[in-house]
Amino acid sequence: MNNATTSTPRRTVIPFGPQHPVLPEPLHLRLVLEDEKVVEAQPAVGYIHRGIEKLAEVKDFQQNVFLLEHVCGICSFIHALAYCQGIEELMGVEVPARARYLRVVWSELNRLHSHLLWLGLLADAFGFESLFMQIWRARERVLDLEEQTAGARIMLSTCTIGGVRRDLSAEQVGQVLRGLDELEREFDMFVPVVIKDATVKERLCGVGVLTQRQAQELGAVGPVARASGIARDLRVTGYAAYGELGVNPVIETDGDCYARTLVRVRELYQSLLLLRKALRHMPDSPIAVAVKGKPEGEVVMRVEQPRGEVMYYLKANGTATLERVRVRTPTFANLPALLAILPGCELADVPVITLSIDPCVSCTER
Amino acid sequence: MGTVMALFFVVVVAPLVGLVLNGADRVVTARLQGRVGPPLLQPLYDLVKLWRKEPLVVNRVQIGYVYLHLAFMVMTLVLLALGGDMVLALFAHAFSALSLVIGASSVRSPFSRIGAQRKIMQMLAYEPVFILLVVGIYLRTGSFMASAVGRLDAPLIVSLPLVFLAYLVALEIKLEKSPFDVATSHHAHQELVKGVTLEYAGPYLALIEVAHFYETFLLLGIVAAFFVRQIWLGVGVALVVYAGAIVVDNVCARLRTTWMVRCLWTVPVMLAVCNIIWLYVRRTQGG
Amino acid sequence: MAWSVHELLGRSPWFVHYNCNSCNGCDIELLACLTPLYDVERFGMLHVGNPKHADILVVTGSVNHRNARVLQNVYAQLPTPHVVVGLGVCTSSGGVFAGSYNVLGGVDKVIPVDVFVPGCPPRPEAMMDGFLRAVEILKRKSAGLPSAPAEKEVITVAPPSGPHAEESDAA
Amino acid sequence: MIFPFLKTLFLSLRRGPATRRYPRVVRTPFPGTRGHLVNDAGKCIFCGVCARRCPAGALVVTRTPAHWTLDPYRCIVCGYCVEVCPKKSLRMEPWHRRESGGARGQG
Amino acid sequence: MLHNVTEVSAESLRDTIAARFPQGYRFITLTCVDGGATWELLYHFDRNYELSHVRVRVPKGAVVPSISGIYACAALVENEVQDLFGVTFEGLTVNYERRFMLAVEAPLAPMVRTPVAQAAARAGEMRM
Amino acid sequence: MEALIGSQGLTKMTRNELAVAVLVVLPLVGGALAWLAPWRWLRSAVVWLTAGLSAAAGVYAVTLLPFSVTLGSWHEVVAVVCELMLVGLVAYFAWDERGWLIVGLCAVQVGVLIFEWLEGAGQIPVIKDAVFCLDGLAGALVVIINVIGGLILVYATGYMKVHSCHGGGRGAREGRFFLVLTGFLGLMNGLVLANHLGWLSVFWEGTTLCSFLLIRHEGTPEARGNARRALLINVFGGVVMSLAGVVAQRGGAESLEGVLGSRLTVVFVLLCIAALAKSAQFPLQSWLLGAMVAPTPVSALLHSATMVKAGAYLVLRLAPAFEGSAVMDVIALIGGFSFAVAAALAVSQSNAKRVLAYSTISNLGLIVACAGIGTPLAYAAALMIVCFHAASKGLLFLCVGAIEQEIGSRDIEDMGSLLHTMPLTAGVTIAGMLTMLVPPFGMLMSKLMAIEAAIEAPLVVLLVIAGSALTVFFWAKWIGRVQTVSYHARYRLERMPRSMMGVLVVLCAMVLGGGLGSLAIYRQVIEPMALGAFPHAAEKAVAALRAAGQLHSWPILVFPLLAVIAWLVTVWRFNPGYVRLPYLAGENRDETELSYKFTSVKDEPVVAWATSLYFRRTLNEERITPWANLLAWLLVLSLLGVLGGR
Repeated sequence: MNNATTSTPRRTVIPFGPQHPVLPEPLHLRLVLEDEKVVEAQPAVGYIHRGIEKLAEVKDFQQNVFLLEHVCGICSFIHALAYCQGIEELMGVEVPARARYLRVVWSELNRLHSHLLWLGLLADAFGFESLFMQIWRARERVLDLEEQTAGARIMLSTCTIGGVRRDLSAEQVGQVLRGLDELEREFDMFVPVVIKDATVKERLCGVGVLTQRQAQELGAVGPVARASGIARDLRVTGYAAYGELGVNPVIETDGDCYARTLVRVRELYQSLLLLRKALRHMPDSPIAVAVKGKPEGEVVMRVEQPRGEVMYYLKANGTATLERVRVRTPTFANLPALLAILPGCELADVPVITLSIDPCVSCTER
Repeated sequence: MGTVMALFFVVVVAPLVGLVLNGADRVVTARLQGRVGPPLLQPLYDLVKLWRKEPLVVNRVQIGYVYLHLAFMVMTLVLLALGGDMVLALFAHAFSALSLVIGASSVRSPFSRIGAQRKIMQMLAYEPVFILLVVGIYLRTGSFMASAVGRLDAPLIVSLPLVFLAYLVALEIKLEKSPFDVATSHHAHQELVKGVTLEYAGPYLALIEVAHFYETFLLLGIVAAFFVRQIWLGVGVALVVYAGAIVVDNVCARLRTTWMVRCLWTVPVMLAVCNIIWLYVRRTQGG
Repeated sequence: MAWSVHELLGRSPWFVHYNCNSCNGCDIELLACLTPLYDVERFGMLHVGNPKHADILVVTGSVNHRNARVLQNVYAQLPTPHVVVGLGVCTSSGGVFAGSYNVLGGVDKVIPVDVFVPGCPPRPEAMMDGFLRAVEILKRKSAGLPSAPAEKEVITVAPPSGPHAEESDAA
Repeated sequence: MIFPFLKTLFLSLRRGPATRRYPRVVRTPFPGTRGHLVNDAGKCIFCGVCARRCPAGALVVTRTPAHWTLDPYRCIVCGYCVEVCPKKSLRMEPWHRRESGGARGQG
Repeated sequence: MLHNVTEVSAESLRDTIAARFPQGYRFITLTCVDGGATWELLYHFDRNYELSHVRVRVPKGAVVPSISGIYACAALVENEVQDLFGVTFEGLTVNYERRFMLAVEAPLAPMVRTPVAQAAARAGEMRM
Repeated sequence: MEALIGSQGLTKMTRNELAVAVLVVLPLVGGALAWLAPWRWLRSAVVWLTAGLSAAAGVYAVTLLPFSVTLGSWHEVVAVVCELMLVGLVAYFAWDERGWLIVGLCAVQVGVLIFEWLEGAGQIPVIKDAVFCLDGLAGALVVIINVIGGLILVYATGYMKVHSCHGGGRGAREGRFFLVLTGFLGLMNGLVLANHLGWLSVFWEGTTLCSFLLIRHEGTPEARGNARRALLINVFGGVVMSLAGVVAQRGGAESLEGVLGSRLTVVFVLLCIAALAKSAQFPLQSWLLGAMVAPTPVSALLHSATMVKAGAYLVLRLAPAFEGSAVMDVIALIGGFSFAVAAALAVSQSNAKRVLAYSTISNLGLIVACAGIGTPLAYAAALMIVCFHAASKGLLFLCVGAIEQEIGSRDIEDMGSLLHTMPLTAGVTIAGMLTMLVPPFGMLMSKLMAIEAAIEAPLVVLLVIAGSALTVFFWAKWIGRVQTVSYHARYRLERMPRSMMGVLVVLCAMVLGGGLGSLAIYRQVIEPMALGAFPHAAEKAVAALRAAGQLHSWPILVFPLLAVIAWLVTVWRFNPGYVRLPYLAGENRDETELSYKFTSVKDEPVVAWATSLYFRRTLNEERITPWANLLAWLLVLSLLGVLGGR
């Protein structure tokens, strides 16, 4: 008699992406829903696969700096940094101290702009348009700083093998420091909202919980892992000038979207701190050493991107071109975690949860 | 003659007022966000452009419901302007929204269909408030006719303050503002792309916009004409209410559909119910 | 009269964005155009997520095997008149990724493009220039005037004394 | 806390729009901004170093006839060519390059 | 330079990696290198910021056991390697059947530098 | 007709008696002939003829109203004998079905009947009430029963032909099916016409038996079980009704008129409980849902348009006499409760027939609620619902039947693309649903009146409002699904027996026409009836009644009409070039009849699909029903409290 209620009801199947306004990037999720509750999420990628790893085997190892910078437009500098550090380790190049500090400066500027961008997109995903505007307004200050120091807003192209390509004058350092002060004042305009607003918390707290165990087993990295209580931040290993500056990983334990937001918000302040420290204590030295010869051997280089650990595996054979360039980006590592936390949430939470791992599809697919 | 004037006003002037109000909304929103924003008459430009676009559709059925959407909306205004039955006007207003729902669910895009369902959820959330408003008016006037409101000695806001508060929340839903813009919104960035209006393009979208202008006028008109009654004061209060709605739109995240229904049914609807009970009690005691 | 209508038509260019093979650089600069510092809503521009509501299709990145069909689908759902704007060098040639096994080349291989905005990524100002150009084309198209697809001139420099002393682009 | 954003909202209302009103008001780029690549024909020796180093393959240099060709729709404005140019004939101008489009000249 | 590399055979791969899972190793990723006649698969692990690697060399065309049953997160990268190099993994928990990174129209195993005839034949088989 | 019968020497019967006899006997005879007919075509012909004649007779009878028929005292004997025979039949079937409880109830009923007989034997009533009478209310039902019922019969001939082709029934059973279905019209006519409580009880029991036999028609275990349940609940109702007869007799009344006149509250309460059982009101609703296993014409005829209305009819008939009493408030509450809860449960259903069943329960609840409110306006609203609901709901059942035969499913979610595969039925279905929902059609207007009438009873008005909102929800979902369609340049009419198609078209036209003319119907028919029922109504109540007639000011017709015209013009001038695939995030694959596919994981096509919201977790039928029943039982018990108070 009750066959209508006992038989399994038909489910809603939705293509979420690739052309979708909530993510500027083409990620396709096949969502299966029951009354707006997600029961299954399966991703399809490859909409943005450019074959960079193959291209990097064609271009010479110097050109690769610029190519690999284009793996991702958001953390462009850090990609170049990871690659350059890898080649430097292969060739045994000692990078001058000032260059190492400058690398920290640009890395942290990249991190600031990436986190702000992400915060804005998150605000947009839960429909808080004016918060998005406010955050991106602050982000423009970071972009201005990048343009002032590197000559471009997005593709800094300042990292090179053996050092950096641009130096900062004392005046520029002063400008950046002043810019950072202004930026901090801008933070006060929106950070309390992100942390305290009731509607924001309603959308973030308890949503998409990733337990510490899950995070460990699924290999989550970056803020996703740190929000689940795993202290994993590669800046601790002290590459570039981080060893001198000292970094303590920012940790939250709840593992929900709110915790991930908090981690990134706190990292904004951490970046400010690191930037000020780096700018104030920047030693005087040349900014680059000349690089002679060709790389040979294999190396794995890891650095901390805004989204987490990026891993470069480089294999060189003594010629100008490399034999293998392998890029494992943080989003690729966080995708399994995303797929684990999507089922059970509501459709309205899908954009929020998806964004909470700060997906960079462009990175993921290379 | 007065009837003709009233009809002219609600059919011709109302959408223009709604248009300017919507333009003002966009400018104010932009300013609140630290932007310059579009010109005041931007909705007009949008309309002209949409009118000239290709009328893309998925099937022929959905078109009918756009016309019904607009027709019922105008009908609501006309019924109220004629001083007609408020329950009928309420139904007409509900069916205006419902037409959109049915039209949106007649296409196969899951986004549109889910948007339609969320629209129904919205209706479940706000319709009680409107119905309670009508009940409240009946209890004050002893008649379901809108014209009876005009014969009252005191503005409704005096006897229906809690209903008015609930009405403000319902207004936020009806205007598709945050935190309740779950079915569709004037900003595209959400999980349902454009929700209900997803599969309507060009002139049909323009008609939906026009209906929205009517609705803006209607909702604020109720504030001015029913709750406040003195014309200039009413206009002032209505504008303040609208400004408030815009501000709330800008300080809230969008909330989930279920949360919306729960929220509406716990606080505003209960407030309105209290107000109604109070009126009942007063009536039975006062004779 | 006709003129003024077309003038109005250009005041509400809604755009839809599809990211083909972009590295995100162009996308985030496009989003930056919406934010307070650039605010393209001044020109009546809105970011609609839906091609059916859009007048301008903004494409970023080059085309690969998988997203070509998506791009075609999105393009097919645009109502006329519409304009396609390619942002960044990837849309016109593949940019730094040209030559890869999964990069088919510029967007114009798949759909006709009306405006190319160079840069990697183009600055928001350059994008706005591109949008204003797109609006002009939109007005022409809605008036029924023909519009040529965007050209991609190269800049050639020869020695001043040489026979081919020219600079074909006014920059 | 209810509506903590209200304060920010009214603050930004008071501060006025932050918009840079391009194209009405054009902001001067920061010095050193990489806008677009320019070759000083007088200095160029058409050696082809830039073309060989260009990561995007946007440059083509031929010795006979002596042509230096830039495809601006391929150039990623990285400035590597400027760095390697032996004669410093290449330089980056801070202004961005304009778009190309069908309505040029008529619009 | 690479330290902590354990060379294992394809047969003992699963056991080696299954032993690492309870020891708190985090699977970072899998790198495939075209070694001419062989594929070199390099599994990267991390524990307390310390890298360690497991290297397997298999002749082209051979079937590699999948570790996605041990490390669930390895499924995606194995699919990617399957797409780009044409390596066949056995026992994948989620198998995209070579439609992960690359579309139907895209070239087959584009990252392979020296296609071995055997590998090509096998690839042809799979395509059918 | 008169001349025809006159020539056969029956002139001494009056026209009125003749009309009653024809209405009651003709369908029974027709049914018997259909049963005996050896060939299907003959059977169909007999059924058609019977349907036509009884429809004509029904319309004719209404032109005679009001009238009443008195008979000699012999009729009481006949009534008791008929009743005993029917109870015997019921008991036989119950025995056959191993329904011991039913057999027990039958025994009780026999006991009650004998008690009544013995007690009544000594008394000689001074004034004989009319045995049958036809007033406005009964007239409205007679028209519905015979006209709509006749149409459903015609439809059934076509339906059963297809049904048996699908292996649904066997020839012999089909004969019996039409015997019961056709004969039912006669019993129902009798029920509506009966004034004498004994006869009322006879016909009441007769319809119960019909319903049981028809539910059991398919013979599956499920059908038998559901039939047994229906029998149990309705026999329970019958027993209560017999009890009412005893009590009425003791109070000196033996007819409905007598009960009305003497205001016997106890009888009224007992009759109301019987009516609740028949009208499937909470807590006695479960049988109607089970009854949906019967072939769809049965659902249309018995379980939505006519038989279940009998209960509501009884309440409506008696209500005016008990205006303002506490009993009425409880009745209104029970009705309102059924209205809201059934509507809520309908939301959670995806089985079309169950949705319709719940919707029927819901609307019957509204009728009962209106009867309970007991003002002229409420009474008018109830009458409106009786008329418009019968037509619309009958039509919808017929549509579902046709759809089920075509697509093999009665799940709403399977009804996408119907506009393409069976455009006529889908169009009729949509029209039918719109008439249940949208102004200016009658159902909506009656709901409006119900709300306005209930305004003085806060609890009822809340229930009515909640129910209306939920009603909108499930209809909107269904309409949306049925009209989900891809673009097709042209549509080809589906193949369907002509009888079915014809009935669908005719009934649809009636529903649309009647709906649009609801104002006229209200003014001409309903308003006088309501005034007639409440001759001493307060001035204010009459004013409200009159005001409702002015509701349809011109906008309500003009604006929807404008929209429809605009739509027709657009469709007329439609350019196929404007058709695009729906938005699927850019991954549209192709478009087939039934599904839109998008390219997904592994480049494989996946069907994009959005189910409607059912809230299966919150509005869980199995969880809610016991609680709702408990509450409803409490309400019924409070009704019985009146008995204790006496």
